[in-house]
Amino acid sequence: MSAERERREILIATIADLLDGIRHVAVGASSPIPAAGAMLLRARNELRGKPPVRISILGSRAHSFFTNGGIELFDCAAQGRVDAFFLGGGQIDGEGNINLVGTGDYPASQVRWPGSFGSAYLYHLVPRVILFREEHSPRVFVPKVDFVSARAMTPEVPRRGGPHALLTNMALFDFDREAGGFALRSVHPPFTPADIRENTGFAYQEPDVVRETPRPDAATLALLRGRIFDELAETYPAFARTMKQAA
Amino acid sequence: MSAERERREILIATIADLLDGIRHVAVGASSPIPAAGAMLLRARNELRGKPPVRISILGSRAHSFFTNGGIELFDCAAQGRVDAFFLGGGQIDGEGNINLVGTGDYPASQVRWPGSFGSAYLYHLVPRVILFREEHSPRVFVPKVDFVSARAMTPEVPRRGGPHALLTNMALFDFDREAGGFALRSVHPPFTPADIRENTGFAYQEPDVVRETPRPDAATLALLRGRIFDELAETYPAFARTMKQAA
Amino acid sequence: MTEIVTLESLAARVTPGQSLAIPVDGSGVAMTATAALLEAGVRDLKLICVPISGLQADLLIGAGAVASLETSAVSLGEAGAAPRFTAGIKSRAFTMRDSTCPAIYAGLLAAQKGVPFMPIAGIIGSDLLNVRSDWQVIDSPIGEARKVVVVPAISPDVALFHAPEADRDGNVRIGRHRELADLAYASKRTLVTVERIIDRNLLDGEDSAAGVLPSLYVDTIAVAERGAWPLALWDEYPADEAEIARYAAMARSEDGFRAYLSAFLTHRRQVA
Amino acid sequence: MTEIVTLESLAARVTPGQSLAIPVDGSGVAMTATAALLEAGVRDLKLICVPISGLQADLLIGAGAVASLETSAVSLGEAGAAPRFTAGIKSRAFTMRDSTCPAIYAGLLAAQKGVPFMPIAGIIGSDLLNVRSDWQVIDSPIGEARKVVVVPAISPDVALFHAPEADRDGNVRIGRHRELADLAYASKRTLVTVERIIDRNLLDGEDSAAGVLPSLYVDTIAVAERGAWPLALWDEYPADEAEIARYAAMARSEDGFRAYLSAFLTHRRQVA
Repeated sequence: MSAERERREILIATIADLLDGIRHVAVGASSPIPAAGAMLLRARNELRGKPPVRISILGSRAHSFFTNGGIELFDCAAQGRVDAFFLGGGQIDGEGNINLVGTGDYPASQVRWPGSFGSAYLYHLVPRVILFREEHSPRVFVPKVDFVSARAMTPEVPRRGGPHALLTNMALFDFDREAGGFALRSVHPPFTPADIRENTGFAYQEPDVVRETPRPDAATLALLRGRIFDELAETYPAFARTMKQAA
Repeated sequence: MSAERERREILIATIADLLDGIRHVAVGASSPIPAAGAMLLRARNELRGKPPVRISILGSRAHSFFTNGGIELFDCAAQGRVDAFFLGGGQIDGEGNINLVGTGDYPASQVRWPGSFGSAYLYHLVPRVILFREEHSPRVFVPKVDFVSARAMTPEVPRRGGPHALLTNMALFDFDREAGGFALRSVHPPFTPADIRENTGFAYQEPDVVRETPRPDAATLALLRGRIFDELAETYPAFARTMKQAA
Repeated sequence: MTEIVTLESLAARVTPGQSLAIPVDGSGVAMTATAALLEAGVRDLKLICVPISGLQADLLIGAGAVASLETSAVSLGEAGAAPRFTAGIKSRAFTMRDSTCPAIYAGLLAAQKGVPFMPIAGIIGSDLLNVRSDWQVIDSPIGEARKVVVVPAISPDVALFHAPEADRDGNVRIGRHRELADLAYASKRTLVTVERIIDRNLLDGEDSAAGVLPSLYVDTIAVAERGAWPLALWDEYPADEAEIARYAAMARSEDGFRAYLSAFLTHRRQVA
Repeated sequence: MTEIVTLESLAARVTPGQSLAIPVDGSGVAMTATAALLEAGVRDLKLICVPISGLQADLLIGAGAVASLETSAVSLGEAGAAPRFTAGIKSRAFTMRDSTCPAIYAGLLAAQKGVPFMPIAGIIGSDLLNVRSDWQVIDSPIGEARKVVVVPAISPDVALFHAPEADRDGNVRIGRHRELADLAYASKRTLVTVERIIDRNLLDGEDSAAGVLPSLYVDTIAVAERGAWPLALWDEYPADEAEIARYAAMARSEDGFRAYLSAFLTHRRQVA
């Protein structure tokens, strides 16, 4: 369990770093790790006297200041009032396209997932979309998705939104909007660049020397294991309890 | 003052008759006579066990059940949930077009009125638009308006809305959507068909025998001078007071 | 004017072949009314999830009541995939109309405003545009020369949802769940179940009125206590996670689903 | 995050040449802030009335602060025509952009949704289409073949209104006056004056929250007691009809207007 907690803590701290500088981040329902990352950034900014961070957690009463119904998040993104959001995907390809619909021939998919949710829209409108998918395997990271729920690059139309980074259980990639693909930034211990190559079905840029994803420092861990998991408990009681028990 | 009261009572009772059968009528701000007509219909339906009538008076707290801001009346009309509405006009022409903008060359009008308000939209969408203009003169009822704020007939697009009748201080006209013009239905006492011809700048159909607009019967007058003016006082205190004092 | 009737009478207002719009889990899902609909033998529904659904859609699909499904997702959330939805996709039990959340709201908004279509940001590049032949990409007729997606109006025959309370005039408290108003504005008829009917008029007072769907948009109301169970109703009561997990497990097989459904319908009759 | 400042500082946020959106009389018109704007010498405004205006627009026009005016009407209501508006039309003191109420809301809605245009029902046949070259009539790209009017997005630089209260986080109570939210969603910056700042958070509680414009949309707040005077503020206070009638009479002449304006500005300084 301690390894599991450590894995999650690295993800949370990495997300906080990826969000640095934003004013408003929206987090989907059932996303405790992104939510914890956002809360960590908020707490850190507060302690450092940096600008406040607003967090919207969909479906949470305490972390919502929306009063115009289900459309408000989407309108808000269209207005440029949402700086960051998280998307996952049953498949993600090397061009950053994501598939939330299914594999095989549409519509009678071999494997069917829930559906595209708001991805087709938000990918265009939120400047810093963080692709977050814990499972790092060739079946997830494919050369070409079977169905494009949301496309990462559309040179035919102006857009402010798109992928910023891809974070998995094993590694962190940057997305290069110029090149239109991913570049490996760091690998989480104990994995190696070879593990990443083996488990990634798409091509990506790899630097000569690949960094290790930094573990959170002591101050960050203290903040996380105290205040952040307490804050998280309101929305994700089971997750927060597990993390606290492991401590 | 008694003649003035009688004039207004005829208008109010005529409006109630024109509205017969509707479920929801919207009344603009500063329109005590249309509002009183709508209230008279509502009370009469209630007494006769006929279907209830809903009245929206713009700008009134007590007579509004809108909760979605200023757009709701317009959306409501687009949904087919508003059966009747009143429009006036600085000029009204024989084809039922209305001008709320001004006379002479736009934009530097000779006479400038406030503006088109929602007329250009509502005229298309509300089935029973009652044109209500107290002043009956050739400067109001013109052959052709100088500016069409809202057009009565647009064969190039489907529409459910348009003029139903024109009510003035002197007469009541029906609007004939087939013929695209007005037909004199009745003349208010003490006026004559000749008075109407003299004071109307546009051509209209005139039957061989022109009826006199009926005066409200005793039951209607009792209802009007009692309950209706009391109800009206909430929104139009000055108007209701004048009418009660004259009684 | 709004009629206040029994749950059975409310259910009878939905007829086979109609399009039925329902809200997202937790926003006010009329689960007890869904049981009553299934009991009444509703079928051939054109189901429209605003903008996604979970247990409610899965039950209707499993019971064979759905002819076509327009949604941005069907999922049981924490309890995982929606088993009857997944199985129905494989067996092509219904026509699937995949969407994306704001496109469903945009379609409803077009109906609310009486226009045939609504433009919407984003979406370009998505394969949704290939499978939704009713969506178009046009050159913006105004302003900067650019492509814009337009989607058709969605005018459901019936909207169905659950809320904490209504007053005797038929006004319904929706709080900040304005997606319920969006549903009602766009729909030809709106059916609402509520926990309770209250005596005071909800439109009295500025704070109260702000969270009200006026009776003008509400055709039929029935009382159904705990009518969203096993789903949550705002902060009135939480979801019954154990029950939803039980459903998720049982509904993996057709037989398990039948057993669950039968018990679910029996439960409604006992509560009523 | 929302800043809470003095009225003078709030007024300084509006700079010459900006587009300024204001609500209809009675909905929450920031009259005291308007005095502060005029005192600060605001000019060349592109004024957008949502969807009409009265005293506020007439004062700004009379003071020479308006370069262009988009509105569906300007009127003092019971007090009659708006004299400086009428005079300004004759002297072509500003560029007039005549509109119709729902078209102004449609333009704001397009901005709210990040699309370049919005379709709107009706309007066809109106001469407004001749004088508004930025409006178009198109063939509907979807559904039945028919003509539809489309209007461009309206994205005001600044929205300015008055409300009863805000909390310390910058949430503003708007009750059912959702047109104020429409204004804020569409505008780049939103300035709000309030009667009072309260300590409790307006988003706490479903009823209260339903009538709140969240601070996300509110850039700057200042306190201005009786800040809508002489206009009404909801049911907080009625319009001062005598004062408005006095304005209507004085503003018939340029000199009379100058005298009124001077007294109006003095009044603000004395109240402050």
